[in-house]
Amino acid sequence: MEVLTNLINGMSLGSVYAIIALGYTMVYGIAKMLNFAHGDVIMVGAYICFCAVSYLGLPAIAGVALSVVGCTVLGIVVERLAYKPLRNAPSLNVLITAIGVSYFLQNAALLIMGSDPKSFSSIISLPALNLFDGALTISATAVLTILACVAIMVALTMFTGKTKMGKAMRACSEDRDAAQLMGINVNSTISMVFAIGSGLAAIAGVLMCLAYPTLMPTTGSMPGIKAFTAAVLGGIGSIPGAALGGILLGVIEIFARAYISTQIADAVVFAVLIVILLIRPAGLLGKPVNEKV
Amino acid sequence: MSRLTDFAKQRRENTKMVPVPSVSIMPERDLGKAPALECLHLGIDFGGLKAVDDFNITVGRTEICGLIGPNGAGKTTVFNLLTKVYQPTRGTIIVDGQDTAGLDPARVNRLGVARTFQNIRLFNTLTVEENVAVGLHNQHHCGMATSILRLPHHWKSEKYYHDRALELLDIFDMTGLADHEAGSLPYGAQRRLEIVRALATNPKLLLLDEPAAGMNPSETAELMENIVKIRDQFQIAIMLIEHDMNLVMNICEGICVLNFGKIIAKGTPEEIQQNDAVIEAYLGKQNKEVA
Amino acid sequence: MLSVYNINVWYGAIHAIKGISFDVNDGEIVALIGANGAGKSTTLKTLSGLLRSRTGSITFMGEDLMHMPAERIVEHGLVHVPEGRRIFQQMTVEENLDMGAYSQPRDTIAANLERVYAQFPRLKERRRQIAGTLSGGEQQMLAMGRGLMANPKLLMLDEPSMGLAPILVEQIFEIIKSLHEAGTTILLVEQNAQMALSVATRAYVLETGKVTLSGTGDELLHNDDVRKAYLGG
Amino acid sequence: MGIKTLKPQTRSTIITYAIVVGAFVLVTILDGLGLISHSLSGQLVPICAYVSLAVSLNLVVGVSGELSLGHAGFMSVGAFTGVVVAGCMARAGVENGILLFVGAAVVGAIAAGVIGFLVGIPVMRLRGDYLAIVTLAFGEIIKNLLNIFYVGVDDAGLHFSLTDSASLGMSKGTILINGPKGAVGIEKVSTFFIGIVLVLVTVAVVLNLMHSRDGRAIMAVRDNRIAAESIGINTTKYRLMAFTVASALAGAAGVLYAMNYSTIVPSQFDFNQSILILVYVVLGGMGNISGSIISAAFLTVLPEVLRPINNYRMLLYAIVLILVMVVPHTKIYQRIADALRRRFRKGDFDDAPVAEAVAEEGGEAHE
Amino acid sequence: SGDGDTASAGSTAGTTAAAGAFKIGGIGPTTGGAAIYGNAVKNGAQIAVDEINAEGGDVQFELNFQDDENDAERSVNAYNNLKDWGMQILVGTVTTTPCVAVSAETNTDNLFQLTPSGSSTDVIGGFEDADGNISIPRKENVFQMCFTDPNQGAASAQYISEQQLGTKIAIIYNISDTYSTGIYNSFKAEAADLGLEIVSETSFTEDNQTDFSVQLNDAKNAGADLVFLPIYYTPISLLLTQANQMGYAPKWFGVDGMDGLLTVEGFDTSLAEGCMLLTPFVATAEDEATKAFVGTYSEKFGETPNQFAADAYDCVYALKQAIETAGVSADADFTEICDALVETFTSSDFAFTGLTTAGEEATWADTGEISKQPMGMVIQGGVYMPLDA
Ligand SMILES: Nc1ncnc2c1ncn2[C@@H]1O[C@H](COP(=O)(O)OP(=O)(O)OP(=O)(O)O)[C@@H](O)[C@H]1O
Ligand SMILES: Nc1ncnc2c1ncn2[C@@H]1O[C@H](COP(=O)(O)OP(=O)(O)OP(=O)(O)O)[C@@H](O)[C@H]1O
Ligand SMILES: [Mg+2]
Ligand SMILES: [Mg+2]
Repeated sequence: MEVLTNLINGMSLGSVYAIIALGYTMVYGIAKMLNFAHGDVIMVGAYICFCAVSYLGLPAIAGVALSVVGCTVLGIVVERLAYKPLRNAPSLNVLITAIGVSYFLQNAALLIMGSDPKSFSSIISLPALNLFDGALTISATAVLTILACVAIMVALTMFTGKTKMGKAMRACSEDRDAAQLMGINVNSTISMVFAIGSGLAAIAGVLMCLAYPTLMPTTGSMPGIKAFTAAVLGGIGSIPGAALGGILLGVIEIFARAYISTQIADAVVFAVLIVILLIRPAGLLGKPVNEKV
Repeated sequence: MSRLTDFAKQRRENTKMVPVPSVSIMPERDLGKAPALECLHLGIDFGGLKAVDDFNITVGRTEICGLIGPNGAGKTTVFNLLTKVYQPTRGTIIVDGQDTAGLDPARVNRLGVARTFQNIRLFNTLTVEENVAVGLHNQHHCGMATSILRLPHHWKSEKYYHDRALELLDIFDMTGLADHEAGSLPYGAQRRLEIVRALATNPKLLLLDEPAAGMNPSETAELMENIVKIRDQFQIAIMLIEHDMNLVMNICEGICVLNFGKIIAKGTPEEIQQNDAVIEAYLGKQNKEVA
Repeated sequence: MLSVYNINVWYGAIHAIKGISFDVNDGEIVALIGANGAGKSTTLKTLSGLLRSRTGSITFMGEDLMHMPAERIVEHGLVHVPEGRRIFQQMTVEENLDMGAYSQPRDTIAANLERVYAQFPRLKERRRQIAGTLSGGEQQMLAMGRGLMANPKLLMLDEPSMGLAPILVEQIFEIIKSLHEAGTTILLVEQNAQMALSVATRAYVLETGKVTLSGTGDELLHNDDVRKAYLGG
Repeated sequence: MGIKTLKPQTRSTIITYAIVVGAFVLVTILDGLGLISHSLSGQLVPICAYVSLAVSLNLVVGVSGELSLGHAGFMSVGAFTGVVVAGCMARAGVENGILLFVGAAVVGAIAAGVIGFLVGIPVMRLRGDYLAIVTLAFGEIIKNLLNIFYVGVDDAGLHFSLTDSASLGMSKGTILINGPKGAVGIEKVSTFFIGIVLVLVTVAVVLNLMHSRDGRAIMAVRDNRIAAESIGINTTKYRLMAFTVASALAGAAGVLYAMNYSTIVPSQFDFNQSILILVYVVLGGMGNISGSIISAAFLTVLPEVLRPINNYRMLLYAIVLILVMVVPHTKIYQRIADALRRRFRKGDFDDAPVAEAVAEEGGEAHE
Repeated sequence: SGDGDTASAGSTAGTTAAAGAFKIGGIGPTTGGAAIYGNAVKNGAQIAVDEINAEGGDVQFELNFQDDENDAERSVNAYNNLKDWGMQILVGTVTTTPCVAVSAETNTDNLFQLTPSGSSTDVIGGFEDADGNISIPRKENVFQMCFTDPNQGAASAQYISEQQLGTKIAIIYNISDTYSTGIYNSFKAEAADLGLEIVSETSFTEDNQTDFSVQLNDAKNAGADLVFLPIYYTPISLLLTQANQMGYAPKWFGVDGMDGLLTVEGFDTSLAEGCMLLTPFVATAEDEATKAFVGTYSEKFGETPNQFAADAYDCVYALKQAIETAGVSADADFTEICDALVETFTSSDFAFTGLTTAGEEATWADTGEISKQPMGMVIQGGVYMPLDA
């Protein structure tokens, strides 16, 4: 039973990572950039939802919707201002810019919202599921997060694999000039990627704060890094990989804490990651790119 | 495509009797020395696709051997197998008498196999001279500590690399470009530099993957002369892939034709030009008249 | 159909195209020939909107292309098959062809696909293969097939015969001829001057960013300077 | 005559050394004149440490072309080892600051180098972002393990523990590393002079390595791994070499940093610290050593310069960071730069080799 | 790079003081993850300075508070910056690790330092453990307004033991935080002496302070009836929510870091019902001084002050009192001021009563530690109530 409890807790934590990782992978896979500001977009999303519900008195659903819209717009704006000029720059320059954006969002949030933590706990509260006479409790947020994670993963896979827009995104990710020659508007396609990624970030932010209801300007940064790790673990660029990597990372983290040591749990998690990558150098579901010689 | 040029005829008369084992199925073993390359039943699969299958060839120590075939026949794949970019699924590769099983690309190079690439792969941010100096890497050693401390041996090595690199560049009249960034060279010069770099590793077998691609006729003619010159001067075996029949027919002693991963013909240029299967699969009707 | 007047293109500080002007009339095959680095590819990239000219004008069927984004130019029927294939390596052959038809109405795609497969049976065999693992020649076929998927009015081919087996070079030129007969106007850039000039209605010779000679295909084929420089004597 | 006629490589080497020595001379003179504020003089040593870190990371990121996100981990290995060494030496009666530093720095560098080598063996089996994440992971593991690492010294010698300071089993000793509380009571021996010397050593090691047989091999592997293999270069060996040397240099820089403050804690050598160093490298330019030096110094001083605007300074820092990255790639900037270049170097143009323009595109062509 | 040495930093001082005011520097995180503590200290100190200046007595202050982002290196930078400004006394730094670094600097310079909240023994130095090991010698110029960590840990254990609050105790602490591990260590040692049974010890780090399910499960499965939380209130707010979700309701016992829990916006305070903590200050206390302070603070800054603000407020008043006792003047050199203040603070007849001294007189030992009584508080009906009442 304890194992089961830990498993469920791990999956719930992992689904949060997974949703964030899905956004990461999406942006990475297509725009070929590590958007280190992704975690901070999550934070912004959570703040928007928080403000909408507790200051404007909107219902929770409206708060979520507003936060998705807000983040989508933010994603597009940031992309236009900070990343678009760097289309032809080396990828590390873009990485550093993303870090700059991350600092910017954190500090802007600090100035606007203050440094004191906000708690989500009274924003939305759902009853928990009790199984086996209370021996196993599954919180509703856990169920919600896991379901959302799976739904988003499936939707994204379908989108990039089957739709015209999705294929166009993949084309842009490979060769922007050639994509243009096909009649694809590269700029709007990449904006679209950021819009989707940021919209996902908003959902991730709200779900994360539901499960772990403390919100501060720095709330997004550590989950952001963990999610990046998860995306790589699953094979960066791979959508099912991100979901799998996220959930696995969450489970490993919880199990490492429960059965090894709370003191070096992080070290264990990262060690597992390294071992997995050594066995599968392109991540769990990543395709090893066979360069044609 | 023109007939054998005078240049080629004249050259054949001048260079006396280069053994041409690649033409016959059985390798010539009576030379006292092992051939430069011997492949036995070489093959590789990609998924279900037998990209190369039952590939047998022997290349003499100073032979120029052509490898031709339609696009996708597996020519580049053969080179990748010989240099261990891909590990063969089956078969044996013997370089200069030594089995290369289990070796990695770097080791194979040290055994004496050097190559150029179909899509040029230079060290773009290094200068031309540095590109060649890197090729000389295993010809002269100098430890890390020696370099960092700038001990006398370091300077001696640097002088060696410099002198030798210029010597090699001189083959293609490229000494003047020594300080240019390799990536900024014109296309033809990049192709030539790739050859020089490969030569710098002191190979016994040089593999050239479409060396004349993207060159105009006069550049190609010059290249032909140079390939022969390299063979004569360095006394090495050269195996080349090329779609320019003018080049192939004029400088190769033996030619091997590949289709769907299998050898469909081997022979001298004259034989190949007459071979119906080759005309059917590769040369096309028009080129038949050429021969 | 296409008229180019006095275009100048820079790469950073490098002046790659120095005032080129030429025309392509409806139903022609126009060849641009010239040595490596003469600026042939740069010219095509400028026409398709990947690069911008600082001066002059480009008009295609009455439309001004100077300021039109690349993706719109394709919609107008000016299709560029770039040098070096530039296929989508990670996508399958068929997905690549789909992408070629990105700007086309949905209902025409299936028919187009059949047409392309008929022209390149090898592509049909490999329709599910990841394009990056095709051989050089197969990739070139795919690139051309992809271009054809866009229903071009004017098809710009940048060195389509590069790296192809002789039999395929023949085939490619057959295809070019048959496309031409079917009414597609073609702007052909080639190193293989012999072949190019023999199919071309008219041709221009480029040298270091300038047009140095022009004439009908036959004229140039028999021009001494051209013979010396581009046909190997 | 003079500098313009030298090979570009030699010229940039001379300029690099000149920057470091010039900065030292300038600061020393200004200090003599009493023109250096406490604020600036307090930053001199950290600047030197960051410069060394940036230069050493450039060896990995710029020269060998691998993205490493765990440089702070090696810095911390060096720092904590150095603290222990210095603590032991001090207890053994060594008082000379320079001697303490040299002892600590050498051992710290060796320790970091060894760890770098061990970490590098698995890391070098990976590529690109997978490699990056594994370096990040190692950085975090190192930080995590240091959190449960206790070291003390008493008359009986060194004591280690992985549980708490009480289980060190010492009496009347000094606790050198106290788990999450880190090392406190570090002998503050770092000076600007020592810092400059370390920078010079770091720069010399990196530049000498770059411009040697091994360095060329490292850069060749970066430019084209497959081609490098085809000419007989053991790519793993050279990537590992760059990684190990950089780790060792980071270790030495860590010692310099640690011995400038009386305390260091494991948690400060985190991912953000690694990123900060990476920012210096990227801003300064890949493989550009003098660039790393200048950008590390500039970005270290910047937050202090922005101090008067108080709570807005980190916001402004972020904006500056974005702008420095973005502006050079905007059309307007490039137009202006082109125009300026044309004005000042008339004639160079039409026949100039294509080098420049291709170099601008170099990033794209990467692998 | 030679300029920038002017004292431009002074522009941030919010006070217009008469010439001859003491220049007090403050350092703490006003940006970054720990900004809440730094801002509290900054505001608390500012109120005190304003009050004192408004009173117009002999002792006037000028306050310049600098940000350190809770980073030791930045903190030392801030310190140097304040030196350029002409700082004579330092109130700070707020967080522990930077405080250890800066106290080494003030010690070298001999500048008087009184920290409102740098609670580690490494701040003041000279602390010997049971075996006589030390990690840093005593820094004579450094004094604390808050309890030291060992002090709090031991006091908590004693309190739990005396009041028999729990028989099986679980501890959840932050292993990457000096403050938390400091309290944890001494609590554990003291608990062992007192015979308290500790059934579960688990930790977390700064990097994974989101999910506490494992720690809570461990405590729950071990049958702990009291969970000791030597951590700050932000993770506590999360932890309580998660415990509630899993239906685990032991007694919670915190330390002064728990103060602030009730002010977390959006936090369901009913979750905190019954939480106990030892703290020197609660904003809901009924005494005049606290009421006045809380009133001014909320009026000025729109929020309820926490113990950091109160400690800072006390720091300034303690300094005022000590300056008056020592009789130093504002034009004295900072080392002179330091010597005089050290003597005053350590003299046996110097005692200070403030917001955080539980209405009694607090004194300072030679070690720099303050001796004052913590108050036991319990959260009832959304407010703090004295525990023993
Ligand atoms: N890594 C790989 N994975 C799957 N298939 C591959 C791979 N590399 C090559 N192939 C396939 O193997 C066959 C041979 O390819 P190869 O590149 O050797 O052809 P080639 O003879 O060099 O052709 P070309 O003259 O066009 O360069 C092709 O069908 C190609 O698609
Ligand atoms: N991306 C680029 N950056 C800088 N210079 C370039 C770039 N691309 C081409 N050039 C330069 O512009 C000039 C014209 O190049 P272009 O590619 O148009 O020639 P080309 O005639 O197509 O040659 P090829 O036969 O090799 O394809 C050359 O000098 C080339 O070096
Ligand atoms: Mg090939
Ligand atoms: Mg071209």
